[in-house]
Amino acid sequence: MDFLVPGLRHFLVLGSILFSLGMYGVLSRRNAIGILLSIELMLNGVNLLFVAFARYLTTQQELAGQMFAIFIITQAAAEAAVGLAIIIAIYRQRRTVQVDQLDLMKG
Amino acid sequence: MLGTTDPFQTFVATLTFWIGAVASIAAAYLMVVSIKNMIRAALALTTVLGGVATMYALLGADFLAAAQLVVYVGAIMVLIIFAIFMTPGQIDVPGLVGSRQRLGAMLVSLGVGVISIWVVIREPWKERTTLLDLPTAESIGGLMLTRYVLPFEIASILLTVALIGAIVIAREE
Amino acid sequence: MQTSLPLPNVTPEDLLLGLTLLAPVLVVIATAIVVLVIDLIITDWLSRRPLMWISALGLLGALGACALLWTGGYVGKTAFGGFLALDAFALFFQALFIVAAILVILSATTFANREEVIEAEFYVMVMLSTSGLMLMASGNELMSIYLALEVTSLSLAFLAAWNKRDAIAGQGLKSTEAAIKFFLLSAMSTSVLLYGMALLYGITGATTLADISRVLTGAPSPAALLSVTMLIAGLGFKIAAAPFQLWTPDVYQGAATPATAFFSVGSKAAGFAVILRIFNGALPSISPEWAVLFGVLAFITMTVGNLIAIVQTNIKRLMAYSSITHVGYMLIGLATTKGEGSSAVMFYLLAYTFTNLAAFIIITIMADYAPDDDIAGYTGLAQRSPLLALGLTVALLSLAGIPPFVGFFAKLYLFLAAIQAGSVGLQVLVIWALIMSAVSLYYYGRVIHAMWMRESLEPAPVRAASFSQGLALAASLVGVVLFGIAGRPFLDAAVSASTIFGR
Amino acid sequence: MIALSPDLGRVILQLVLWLPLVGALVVALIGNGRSATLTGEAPLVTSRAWRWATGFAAITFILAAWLFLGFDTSHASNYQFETRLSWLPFGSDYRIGVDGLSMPLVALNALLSLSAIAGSWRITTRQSTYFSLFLILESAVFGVFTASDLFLFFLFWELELIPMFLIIGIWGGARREYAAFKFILYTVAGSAFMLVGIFLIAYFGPRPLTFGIPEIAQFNFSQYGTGIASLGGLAFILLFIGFAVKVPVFPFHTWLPDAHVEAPTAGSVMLAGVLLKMGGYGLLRLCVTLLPQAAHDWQWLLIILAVVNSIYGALVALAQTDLKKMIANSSISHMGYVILGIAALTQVGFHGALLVMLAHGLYSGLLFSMVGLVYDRTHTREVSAMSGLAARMPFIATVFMLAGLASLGLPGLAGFVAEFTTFIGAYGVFPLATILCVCTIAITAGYILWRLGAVLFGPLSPEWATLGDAIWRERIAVGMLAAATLLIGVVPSVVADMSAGGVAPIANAVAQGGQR
Amino acid sequence: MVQTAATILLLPLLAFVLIVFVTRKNQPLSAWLSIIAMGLSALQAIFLVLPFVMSGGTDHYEWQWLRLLPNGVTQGAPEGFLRLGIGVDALAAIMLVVVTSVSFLVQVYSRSYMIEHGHRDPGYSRFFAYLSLFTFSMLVVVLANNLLFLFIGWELVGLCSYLLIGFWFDRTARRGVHLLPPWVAAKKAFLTTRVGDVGFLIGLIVLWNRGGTLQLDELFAQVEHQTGSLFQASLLGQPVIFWACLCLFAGAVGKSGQFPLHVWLPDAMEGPTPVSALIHAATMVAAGVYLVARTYPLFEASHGALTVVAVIGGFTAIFAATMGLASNDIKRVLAYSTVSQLGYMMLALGAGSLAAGMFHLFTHAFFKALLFLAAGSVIHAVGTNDIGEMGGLRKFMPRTYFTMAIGGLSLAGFPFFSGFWSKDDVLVATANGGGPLLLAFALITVFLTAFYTFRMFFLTFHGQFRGPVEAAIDTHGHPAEIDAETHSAGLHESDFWMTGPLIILAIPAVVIGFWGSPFGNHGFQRLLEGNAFVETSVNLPLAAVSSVLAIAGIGTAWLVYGTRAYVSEPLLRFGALYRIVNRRYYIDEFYMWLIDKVVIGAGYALAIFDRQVLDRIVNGIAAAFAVGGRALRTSQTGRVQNYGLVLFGGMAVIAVVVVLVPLVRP
Repeated sequence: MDFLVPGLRHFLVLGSILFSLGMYGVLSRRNAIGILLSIELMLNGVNLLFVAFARYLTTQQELAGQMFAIFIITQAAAEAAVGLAIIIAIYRQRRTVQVDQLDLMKG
Repeated sequence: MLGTTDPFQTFVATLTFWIGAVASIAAAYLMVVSIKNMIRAALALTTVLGGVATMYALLGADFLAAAQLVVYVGAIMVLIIFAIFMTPGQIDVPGLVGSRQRLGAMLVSLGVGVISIWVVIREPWKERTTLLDLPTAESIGGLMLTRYVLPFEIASILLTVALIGAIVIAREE
Repeated sequence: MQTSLPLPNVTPEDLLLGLTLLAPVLVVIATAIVVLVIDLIITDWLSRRPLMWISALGLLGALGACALLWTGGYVGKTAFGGFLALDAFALFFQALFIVAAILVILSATTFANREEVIEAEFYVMVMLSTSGLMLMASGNELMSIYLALEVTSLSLAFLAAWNKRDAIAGQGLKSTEAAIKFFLLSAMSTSVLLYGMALLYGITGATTLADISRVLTGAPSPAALLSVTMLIAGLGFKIAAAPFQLWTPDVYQGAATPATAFFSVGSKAAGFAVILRIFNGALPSISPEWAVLFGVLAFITMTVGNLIAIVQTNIKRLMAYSSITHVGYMLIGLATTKGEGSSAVMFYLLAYTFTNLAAFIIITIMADYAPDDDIAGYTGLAQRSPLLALGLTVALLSLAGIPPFVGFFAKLYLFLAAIQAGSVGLQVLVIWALIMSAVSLYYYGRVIHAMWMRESLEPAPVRAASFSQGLALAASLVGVVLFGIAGRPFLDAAVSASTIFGR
Repeated sequence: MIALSPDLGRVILQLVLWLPLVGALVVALIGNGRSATLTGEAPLVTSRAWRWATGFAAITFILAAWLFLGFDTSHASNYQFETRLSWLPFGSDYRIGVDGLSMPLVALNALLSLSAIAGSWRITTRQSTYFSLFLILESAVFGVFTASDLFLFFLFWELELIPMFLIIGIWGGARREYAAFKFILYTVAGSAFMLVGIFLIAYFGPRPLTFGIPEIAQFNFSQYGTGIASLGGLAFILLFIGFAVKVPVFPFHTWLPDAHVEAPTAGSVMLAGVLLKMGGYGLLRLCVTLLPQAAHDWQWLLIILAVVNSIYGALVALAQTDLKKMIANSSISHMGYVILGIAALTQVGFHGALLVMLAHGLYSGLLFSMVGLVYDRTHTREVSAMSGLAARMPFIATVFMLAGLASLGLPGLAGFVAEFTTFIGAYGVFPLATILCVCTIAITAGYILWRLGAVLFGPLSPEWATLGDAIWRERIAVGMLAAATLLIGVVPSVVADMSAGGVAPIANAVAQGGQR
Repeated sequence: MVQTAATILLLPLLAFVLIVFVTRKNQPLSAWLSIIAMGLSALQAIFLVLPFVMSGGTDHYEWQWLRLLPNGVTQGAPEGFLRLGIGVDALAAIMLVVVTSVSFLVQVYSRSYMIEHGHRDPGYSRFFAYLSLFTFSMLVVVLANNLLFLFIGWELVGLCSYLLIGFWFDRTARRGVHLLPPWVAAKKAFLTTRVGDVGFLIGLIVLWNRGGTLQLDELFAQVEHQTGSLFQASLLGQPVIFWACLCLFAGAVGKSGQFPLHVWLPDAMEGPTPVSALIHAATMVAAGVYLVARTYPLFEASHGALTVVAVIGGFTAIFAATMGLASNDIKRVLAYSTVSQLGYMMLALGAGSLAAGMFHLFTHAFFKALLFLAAGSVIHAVGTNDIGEMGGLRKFMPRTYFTMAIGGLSLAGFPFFSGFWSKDDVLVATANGGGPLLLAFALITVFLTAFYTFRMFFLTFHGQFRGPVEAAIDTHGHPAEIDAETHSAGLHESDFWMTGPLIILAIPAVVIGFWGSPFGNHGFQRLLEGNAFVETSVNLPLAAVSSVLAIAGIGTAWLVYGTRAYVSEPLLRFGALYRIVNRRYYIDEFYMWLIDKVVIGAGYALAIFDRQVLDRIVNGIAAAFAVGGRALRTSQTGRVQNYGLVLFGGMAVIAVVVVLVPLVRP
């Protein structure tokens, strides 16, 4: 039962799964906010990778992974703010936030 | 290998991991695949975020776990839920795109998932022999102002940009 | 159990050095804040006109700071524990970004005047974006690069959203659509980039590029290859390399023209700066692999860009596809993996920046005369305004690589570098690129054709909206002509800048 | 023939090269100088732009003539009046000079440009743009002929495209836009290959990296192997494609009839008279000089294309009823002789090829000018629409016939001198191919006399009974070309003394290349 | 002496240049300029050059014309220069005399001929300019001691022929079957000879490459020593010299109207009659013969070539004579006779006698010029060429009648006229070196010549005037004045300027033959061949046979045409045979078919190929790019998630390939 004991690869796999699920969400959700949510999911998957690496790896710079994760969270917040602002602006103009309806420009 | 040799601690940690992992994956799956309602999707994401925070805790990143809960769940998710409420009529619309796009999305994400999982499992990571185990908050604070002062400063610019940008874009004319 | 990690010993001198090296960035940011504050104080928008000049002066100051750093012996110094590198490479790009920003700000007057809304944010955002671009160029560490990149992305998303003319004119809501497209795709690409960085960190345990390259030797592991792929995907989005380029036409079309101009030069150049630095600085041991990848991407990119450009009728979309094509050419330079290739790409970016800005400034001017930026609106421009027609012709010819303009020289340096790499694949790629250049002459020629070979429908002459716009246009056109014929100092600069990669 | 100190010559050469460009700027700035609303009968007034442009072209011509006369024919194989400035990194310098190969072509360009510009006084729309473009074109062509650096050569080569593109596209005939695009895309596609060839040559050439033609000419590329699949063979064919489009060589010629037919008269003159020569010049100067071994390896292709070109062009010309189309196709045929002379890879063959280029430059320019003069009056180029024009326009008919006779190789005119030299040079190497090419002169005589006769002779139809002959400006413009055609035909030594020396190093290189 | 020759050469050129650039507007002055220049040339030729060569002198001068190799280079070409040169020897001197004197007389004649009803032709000056240019060119041919220079002159005379045949370029075709407008006839003449000239040019190219020079004396020196690849190398079993001579002969065939390139000469009669006399009878057409004579040592060096010359000449002689039977155009009859007589000359040369060929050329030049000028006088008076519409002119034009009779007798070979002696020489030469078949051809031709000449003569001058009054229009289309008394158009003798040359020419037509006759001690032949001349005994039987045949021919003509009114053509009773001959054996039709359907057809086919196939391929390539663009454009759907899919998908594909497939490092 040793393989059940969580090690580095467990976290990595979990992070990757979250990342791919997020990717699926990004590609399949129609609602722009839903896409934003999915992106957060992807970022969390990546964060998990960073933190897991920070714990398990041989390195001169301990905690670099955690620092990275912190900055990613920061960026996620900023991104969410700008993203939501754009979504709200779109909603004001078009009364929709479904991205597949936003195809004025193509070709 | 969890940095402890105590069987009970190991058991608890293992159990926590699996519960957290399964919950996260399940919530994430539900969020991206089956939940139509945006509020519920947001709540599902919150669940995932909680699960990830648990993982952080398991990985000894206590500060990060806290930050995850405070910043993500406390701030970002609230922001998102506000946004959802500010777009009435868009909460319950059919959640997913057309079937061809969905099929493509499935294939692509499956492909990326498989290849990345395959890679992370096969890769001979240079794992350390003894795990670092310390309260991170203090170190992080110190590092933030020493070694990582440049990213820290850039992050401040980033937040400034986000601030101005969000205000100007979202402002009613 | 340790209680805490030993913190690195950071002396005030270190910090001071770091701030010195950051001086150009700091000047830019300071100017942005000053402009923002002035804007908040002034309520009457008419008197905001000096804001443009303040911004331009501030940016000029930053340029001066660059020059001081250059002459002051700071070149090659690093600070913040190696996170920040102020080498010739960084200075080259910083100066380029500042000049581009100045030109964009000077040329944006029409646009800003017509908005009759807050204009300061535009300048502020351009400057903040510029600071992000500059940090991208000098960042020597993954976190800094990533965050700087995000600064740029968010401010560009803002700039894309900025065009409110469409909404006012009731023509549609292109700018917000452009913004959301750019924003979402940018976020997607960022997450991919981050995954790649995470893997890189996992393999090497380091985030500074120097450390990474030190650890990463020998044949790459699967994770390293996956990491490279994801970095290429993430950064390929920034530079609009196929198949990550699809956002470009829509965003170019939807955004306000000055913003598009900034998009087309700033984000692209910074993307290349980052690619050059990461791949040459951190991943030289994987260069055989990524060289092939860049070569393949180059082929796809220039082909796709060129072919779709043939059938465009909107000049901004045309320019978007043209920019994709040029990325394809530049990727050939990356695929050489040689110093010559890098310097050629840098010079190409210089050429491309000036040329594209010249074109976009004229497109900005023409926005009043050509409805929806349709090429048909340029019909007979040579009679309505010979100088503008000449300027656009020069710019387009430079883009097409016709002498004696800078685009010709840039292309030749680039292709020469590729030939010098001595690989048959690259030589074939160069032939294809040259054929593609010939094809590109068709769609650039169509604009020239409309301007010169057709009678104008409207006799009214076309003028630049303001002095500053004319100044910006003149400056960029002078660059287009001079950098080609007398481009040697700049090429030398690029060559010396690329020596930091040690190959 | 007259003493010219090297320093003065250097200055004059630079003036010749850049004065037209300065002129272009001036003409662009001074504007049209008269309203473009003249209608009805051909206006007899000239525009300010015309006067200034003609002045600049004339001064350039005088300077070029001075240079031509001051050229030391006893050292024609060396670059003279050379200027060299350090210019670009990696071995590309600003190097301008003339030798016996380029000097006649420089003079040709000066003459034809003057004639074309002076003959364009009827242009009524956007004169200043028109004349500026012609002057830019003149400078660019000078550059091609005088650059002794591959990079500089290529720069001027490309520079010439845009003026011609605009000239065809703005002042051309009904399908001008199609023709203009075809012209430029075809040429640029060809030069794409050429550029790769140049790069290969430079890259595998001497170290340190240099683009200087004399330096590379010293380099032995056969050390990388011989045969068409070797480096030299590859570079040769890449360069050849670029030049073949320009010459043009079958099957890359299809742009030419369109471009010639649609271009305005002066554009056709420059196109046929000078621009095609750039292709032949490039073949001599680059392909053969730099890659003599590869020239041997590709000789079979050259000779096949030469024969195909001359026969194909002549037969197609036979079927044309539009005068310009006929002359355009006859150009294809005559450029086949150029290829024939080059393919022989002998001193006399090269010499002949160069002379054919010069002669064809003169008489094809003249032919197009004459078609233009006729067209100005009748507004048609269709042979069947015209008849008996000689009765109304004896001068035009005379000069037209003179040009046609030169084209069909009548002794006493430039064409014969050139063709004969080519044929005797090529026969020793390729007897059968030469004989086939000689046979085309009968076909040439056929279509020239047939079509020209139909236009000029026969009863005058009443429709054309009021047309006038050429006026003095036109007479001078075409008279210069006619005089030059006659002069070279009677006293070929005016050019042959220098051109014989000019091609000698090439023949030398080939002779050595063959032994390598 | 070469200076004198150069003066003779340049005087006409000077006249040409002066007329073109100075006196063009002054018609009489132009004419006088030309005539005086010509007269001076003729005088010098006769009184300076001829005595010089008769005393055995030769002279020459060469100059470097076209540099092939730069100074100091010796490799790469047989010689560093292409040289040109003139030389004076007996052969040249004889031709010089012929050309200058006939040219002078023709110009004098033209002075009036080109005046119609008191109006000078609008192209009067041009006409004299052309004549001067022609004379200059012809003199180049004559004086050249170098094949290249000879070729230059050769082509220039072709040009002048073109210009002069098409002199009345604005005229349409005369009434009649298969008659061409002058400019078309001129074109036909030029192009037909051009075909031969291609051969000539190839010959030059071969000689230069194999013999290393085009200088005649140097080539002859090679003949003497049989050195060089001209003789050593061979092609298809023959030495190169044989092929080179054949090529040269091709030029001669074209220029001298020999079969199969004879078709242009009858049509060349569309030009003014003085032109026909000068160019298409006396001088230019003889240039082919002269060329063979000039290069005779080369021909001699390859016997095969001489045989070809003889066969072609003999066949042409009889072939053209038959065509002369069936023509009703006074000038065409003469033209056929010219072709036929040129065939004689070729036959003589081919049979091995240079002197006989040149002698016949010499006498022929005078009597044929006379005949043409006389015919011109008739045409000038009657306004038509059709002998069917003439008749009875003897009464109105006595001087013309008389001189033409002399010319006719000379042509027919009536005993003791000039033509008799030279024709006899030809027959002797044929008998000696040509074989029985060619001799038979030659003898039959004697009869035919006499017959058609006097058929033409009787129809023109005897019987009643048959021309309809309203048809009697002059060459400019003005109706002629009607003479009520004679019911014929204003027929009258030509003026002194025209009849004078006739009379002058009649003298040599009678007597010049004695120079080469046994009575003249074969002076002509001795002059030409020098010491090589071998006195042959007079072949009396042959002379008798040919005299009988000539007289029989004249007599038959008298019986058929002189004794009864000409209502319909008596020869029509030969039916199909007559028609075939009348239509010139359908050779013109065959050539037209060849050119129209084969050559021009190929041109059209290639032109269609060019536009419809090649050009379409090119445009198709261009279109393919646009099609590709349109196809790829559909990827740009405008939906952000499609873009995302491509982004991630592209990445996934790359990732899978890169990670799983060892691309670079196997």
